[in-house]
Amino acid sequence: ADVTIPIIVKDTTSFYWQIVLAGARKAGKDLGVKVPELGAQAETDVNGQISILENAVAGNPAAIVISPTEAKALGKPIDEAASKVKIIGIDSGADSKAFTSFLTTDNVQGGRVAADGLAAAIGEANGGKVEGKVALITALPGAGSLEQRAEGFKEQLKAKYPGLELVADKYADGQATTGLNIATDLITANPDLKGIFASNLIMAQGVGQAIAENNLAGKVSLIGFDSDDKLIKFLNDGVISGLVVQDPYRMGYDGIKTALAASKGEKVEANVDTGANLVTKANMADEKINALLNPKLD
Amino acid sequence: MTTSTETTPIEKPKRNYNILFGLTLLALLVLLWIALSLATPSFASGINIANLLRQGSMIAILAVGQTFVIITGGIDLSVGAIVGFCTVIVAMLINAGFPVWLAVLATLALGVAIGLFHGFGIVKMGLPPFIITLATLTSLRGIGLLMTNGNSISIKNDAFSEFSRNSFLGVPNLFWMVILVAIPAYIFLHHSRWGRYLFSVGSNAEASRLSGVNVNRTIYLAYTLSALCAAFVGVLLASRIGIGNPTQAEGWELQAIASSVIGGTSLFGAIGSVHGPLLGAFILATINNGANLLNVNSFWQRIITGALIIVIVYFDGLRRRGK
Amino acid sequence: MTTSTETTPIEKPKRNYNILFGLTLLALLVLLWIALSLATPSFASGINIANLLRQGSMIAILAVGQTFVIITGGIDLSVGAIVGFCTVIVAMLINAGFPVWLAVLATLALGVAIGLFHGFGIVKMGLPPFIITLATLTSLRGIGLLMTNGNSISIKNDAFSEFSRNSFLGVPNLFWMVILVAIPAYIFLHHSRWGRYLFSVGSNAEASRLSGVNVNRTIYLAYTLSALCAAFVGVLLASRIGIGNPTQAEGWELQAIASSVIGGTSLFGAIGSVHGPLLGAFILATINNGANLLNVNSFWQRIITGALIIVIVYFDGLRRRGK
Amino acid sequence: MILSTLDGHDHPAPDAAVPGQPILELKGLEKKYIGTHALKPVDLAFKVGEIHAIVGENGAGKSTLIKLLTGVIPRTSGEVFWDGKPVALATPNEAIALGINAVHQEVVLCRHLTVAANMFLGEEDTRFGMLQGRTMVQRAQKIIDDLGFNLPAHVMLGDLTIGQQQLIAAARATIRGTRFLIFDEPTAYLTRKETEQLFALIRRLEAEGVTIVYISHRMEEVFELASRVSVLRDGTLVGTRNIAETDDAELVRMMINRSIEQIYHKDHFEPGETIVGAKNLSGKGFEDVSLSVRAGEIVGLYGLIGAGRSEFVLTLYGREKKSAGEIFWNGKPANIRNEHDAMKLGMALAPESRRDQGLCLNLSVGTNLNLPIYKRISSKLLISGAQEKSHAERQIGGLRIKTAGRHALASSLSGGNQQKIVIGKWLNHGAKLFIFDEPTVGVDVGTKAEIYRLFSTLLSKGAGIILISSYLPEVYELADTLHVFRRGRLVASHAHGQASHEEVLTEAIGV
Ligand SMILES: Nc1ncnc2c1ncn2[C@@H]1O[C@H](COP(=O)(O)OP(=O)(O)OP(=O)(O)O)[C@@H](O)[C@H]1O
Ligand SMILES: Nc1ncnc2c1ncn2[C@@H]1O[C@H](COP(=O)(O)OP(=O)(O)OP(=O)(O)O)[C@@H](O)[C@H]1O
Ligand SMILES: [Mg+2]
Ligand SMILES: [Mg+2]
Repeated sequence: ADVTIPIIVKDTTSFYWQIVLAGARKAGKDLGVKVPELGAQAETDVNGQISILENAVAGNPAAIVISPTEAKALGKPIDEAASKVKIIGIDSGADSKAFTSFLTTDNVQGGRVAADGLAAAIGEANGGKVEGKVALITALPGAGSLEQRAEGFKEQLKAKYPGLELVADKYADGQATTGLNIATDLITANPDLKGIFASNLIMAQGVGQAIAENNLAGKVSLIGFDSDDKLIKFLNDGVISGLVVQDPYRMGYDGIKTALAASKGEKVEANVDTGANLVTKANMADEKINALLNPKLD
Repeated sequence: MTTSTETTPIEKPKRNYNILFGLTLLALLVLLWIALSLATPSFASGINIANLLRQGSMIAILAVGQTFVIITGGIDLSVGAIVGFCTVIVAMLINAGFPVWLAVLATLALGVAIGLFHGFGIVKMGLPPFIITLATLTSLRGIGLLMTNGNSISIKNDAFSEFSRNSFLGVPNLFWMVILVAIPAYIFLHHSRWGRYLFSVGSNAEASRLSGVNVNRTIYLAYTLSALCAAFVGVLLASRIGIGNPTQAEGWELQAIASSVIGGTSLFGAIGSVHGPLLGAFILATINNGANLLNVNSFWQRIITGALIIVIVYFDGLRRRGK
Repeated sequence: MTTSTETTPIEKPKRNYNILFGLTLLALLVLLWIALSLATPSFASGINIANLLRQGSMIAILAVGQTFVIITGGIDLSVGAIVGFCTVIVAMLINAGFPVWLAVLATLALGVAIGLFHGFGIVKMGLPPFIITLATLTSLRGIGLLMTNGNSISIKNDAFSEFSRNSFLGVPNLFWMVILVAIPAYIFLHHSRWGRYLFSVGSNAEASRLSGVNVNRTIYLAYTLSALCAAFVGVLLASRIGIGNPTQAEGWELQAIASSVIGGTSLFGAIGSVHGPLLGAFILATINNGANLLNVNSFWQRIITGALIIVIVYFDGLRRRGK
Repeated sequence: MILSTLDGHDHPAPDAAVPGQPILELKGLEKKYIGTHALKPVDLAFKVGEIHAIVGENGAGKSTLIKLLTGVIPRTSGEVFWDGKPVALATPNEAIALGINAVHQEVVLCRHLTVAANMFLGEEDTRFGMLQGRTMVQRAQKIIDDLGFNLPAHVMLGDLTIGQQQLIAAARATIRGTRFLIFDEPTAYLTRKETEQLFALIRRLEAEGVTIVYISHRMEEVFELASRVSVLRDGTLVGTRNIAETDDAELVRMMINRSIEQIYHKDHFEPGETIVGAKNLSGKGFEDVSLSVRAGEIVGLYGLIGAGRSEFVLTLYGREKKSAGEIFWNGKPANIRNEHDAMKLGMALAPESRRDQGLCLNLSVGTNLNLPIYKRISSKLLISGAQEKSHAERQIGGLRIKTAGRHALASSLSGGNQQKIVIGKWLNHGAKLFIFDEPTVGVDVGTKAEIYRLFSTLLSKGAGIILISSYLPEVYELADTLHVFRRGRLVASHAHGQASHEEVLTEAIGV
């Protein structure tokens, strides 16, 4: 293929972004486009992503699909890149008006959905009473999307669930084990803890393990973000009450598709919302949800 | 002119000194525990003590392995990466249907192979330990990611995952594993000749060599033991979090080194023990556990950890110099 | 009194040797560049060379500062954290309306203060460099997070952000900054008495003390310079990413140390140069840049980086021993 | 020539202090280490322009005294007067500023710096703040040449042998505008020729009115140089004598509180089978050396610094690779690939540099003494604590190693006592062939005599000994066969007492 459209994600080592890349890869195959898969080594590595963007521009591609790690920081570099090639944004925004098109999951909305899910789960476990102590565990500080999820979650708690008291707002260091340890200690310190929101995949795995370890399934409700085998198993076992699931595969696929169209000068939609859905044991068999939970990777 | 040799007060023998030093770090740890018990009722609960033991276990084992390497004057930056990588290997093997014991043995064997590779790089290729283990760190994470494609591998064997959750005689299995490592490690380091050789190589490799110590073999040994400990921790971590994921245990090498140094190991080699790193690891675990129980803001928690490390090592140094 | 002591075969003076060594790492770098130019047309393009220079710059400056510390036999693990912290400080100061020059100066002064603190910890409190700088690493990240509450601070001064993007005489400003640091650093290390004292303290602190060298002041100096370089990189990074964020530059300390060691610095002290770490940093940057351009899978990229580090340091060692 | 102007620095010339007046006075000077009372209150006065020798057993406190006078360590109590005024001497800088300099017992220089950089360390030449590297090398070279030390100034110090490093240390101390210069066993690693050069240097300094303190275990040096001599025993000043009013025997008696009738003790044994033979052996630093050692004999190797003796024995011992020739063990060709092979055959090597090759300084005395025999005193897995203790204590007692105990760190011992560990560990091990490379460096007379007696014991048990020494009387008196090395070649061999000192020296220098 002569046409090259690189896709730059936030963190190649995370499963979520691998699904995005899988979608992009599929689109590349379907459309006959060469899709270099690039990305920083960690979601906090802003400088690394800027370098990768610079390198990608140097390769004279037809267009670039990017998911900015940091809205403010990537603004200028994207403006600059956009003066040479068309830029399509996915997942998260940047302080730049130069995006030709923008396919987003609204992470703030995702946080709200999580709050709703947690409230529902606590209500169900306590005979309808939506009250008690809840906690938020964020994988690591300084990652834009995680901050947005936290923001939406806290906003929604305040606005809609005055009975839920946020007793702890903790940051881990990106390690499942740390999430596990924090959750264990929170449960020890607050024996009446009702719910936890673990705002990304790896934290949900760690916190899920803590709940399983202490046999608290049903007593402490857990809402996670994103999904993989392990979390689906937790969902089935009742350890996790719900998962907020985005559509990363579609983001990757449509990102490339839109970029190709834009590079040919076709008119593309400026803003697309790919949505955030709450998956529970009840709806996980739905066809649409099932497709989200089990994206066709190759 | 008949003054005979006046008997000078005999200096405390070095060994006792070492144990005393261990004891006083222990005193510090106990002090921390007492303070925390007073500050928060949940600290002294049985369940929390069990959690604490579990939380410190893995770094403690890594720190013991790391100490062997540091005593020879080297450093092993790869242990975190080995842990992550080994969670993947053991998870894949178990999911592929191998019996757990075989999967574990194979993973440990892989750890030995990595350690031997480090020894080879240092002894035969003449690379600085920092460089060869940094290279392994980078590469192993890459290989693990390649094997899993960034995904976590969910381990489909509940018995395996249960192990790290359970206790035996009221003590968490994970802590039993620390004992399982620490006792042979103690005997090895302080009561076997290979232990002596680790110290002598770290103190003066040339003198050891001329005294018939096989310096190369000693270096192989140190790195192999460190990697073996890391592989073992990899197995334990896989059991604890129930997944294989190559990006786990990031930065644990620094925690292990820090535990070791807090426990009195000298980064210039030839000074170190087994109990020191264990205490170091549990001091760090206690700080984190206590901060969580007290619901200290996560950011403050970092600041306090840094400050406490300085204070602990400072007072420890004072006491040692004072003697 | 005529000849008595037999003259030993006179060895090549160390200085020439050093320059030659520098040259050959340079040859390696050039070789990498030629290979990449042949492999991908975009490598040799002006825009890519500019990118490459920009990408290697910050680690290069950190590596130079780190080298001063390593030459004294120490280590500075805090540089990454200082970088992150200083992005926050400079961003806050600029946003608070201070003129850029003042904000930058104040940030640099903060770097000096952190370095002095390290010196104080090592000299006065007797802490191992590893411990005091690890503690600062942890605490500084915490303080930065506390100040920003985990958010990024957007810098509201376009001129400041532009600086790192612009070029002067066709060379990116960031690379000019490397030159701005490297030339005084070179003169300082190789042609001033303080540079000489860094080496002498790293080689034999006791002998230096007996010769009247102020060992304590030398140690203060080394850590201050390292922290100053880190603060300067913090300013540059803030300009490059346009935000202040305390979690940035994570792991850069290891990259800086690796660059320094690849450039021939010995972690046991007393051996090192200024050009070595610069070459080391740009070799690492080239590997990453090339892998991106060649569209190497990012996992493979890690594996290759690890392998190349081994190969480069191995051949470099061979050549040096061969001499 | 006035040395203080030799380097072009404008150091204050020694002011016209009256010769014979005290320049440095100690009143009740005392030093306690934890567990060791190294120096008990000492009163002593050094006079302007004298050469004052200090002698005493290993561990008597000589180096401690020197370290106190040069500000290296703080004193426990007492006072020091310089030119009649009390001085604190708290830092090396203070001592240097007064004009007090020392050549310390262990060569304390920076191995990673050049000879020139070491000579000017702390007093670099700068112009506009820039180091004048080339000038310093030239100046250093000139100083070295003037002193007659034929050494290059631009090489790394670590590339020189210890003896050569010692010369550099001496040269360095003399250029610092000094008024009071202390030599702590400067000749330990020097051959007779270099010793003469050093003595010439010392006499020149004396003529300039510099006060010299000279520490040595070699009595004839004391009598050759000094005008007065003080004796230390167990940290106590036993007495001070004018050199004209005392003799060898009295000093030795004062030092060790008993007399020795004979230092060079030698029993003759009927040589047995040849243990080891080198045939046309070549390697790094030596060429085409053939010699053999039989059971019951001492083979001495004499030569100047850098003659290749150490390299030769290191090659025999498998530490260095041979480039040509053959080694025979018990008459059969032996393939010695490393030190371990050599040890297994039955060789033992006590190397020349205790700091670099001989000791693990930050490990305990006991560990150092047992290092070669851990295999033997371990059961399958564990070290036998009882044997570890008994072996260590046997050597500590037998060699009279002055230490707080076997758990004390080797670094806390005095120089001579450290040397005893290097020898002691091979006595524990036992062997057929003992190679001693400069075994009595820094060892006091009493212990020297004991070490020589020990040689006899080893020989009587059927062992052979290779003895390398740069101290001619020692090899001359003890060796059954004396081989002379020059520039890496074996140039002459003599049976015991066959050639005179002068002949041997001439062969070694090769004029
Ligand atoms: N740092 C130290 N800590 C404890 N004891 C020490 C230390 N340094 C020296 N000593 C002890 O002080 C005593 C005097 O040592 P010193 O080095 O002055 O002896 P010396 O007379 O120079 O002997 P030698 O002839 O062997 O050099 C010895 O018993 C020695 O073990
Ligand atoms: N590290 C080194 N680098 C270069 N040359 C060396 C080194 N060590 C020794 N030599 C040289 O090898 C030769 C033999 O030295 P060796 O030490 O064997 O002599 P020696 O007769 O034992 O003298 P010494 O009395 O100094 O021990 C000398 O020319 C010496 O300068
Ligand atoms: Mg002495
Ligand atoms: Mg020699």
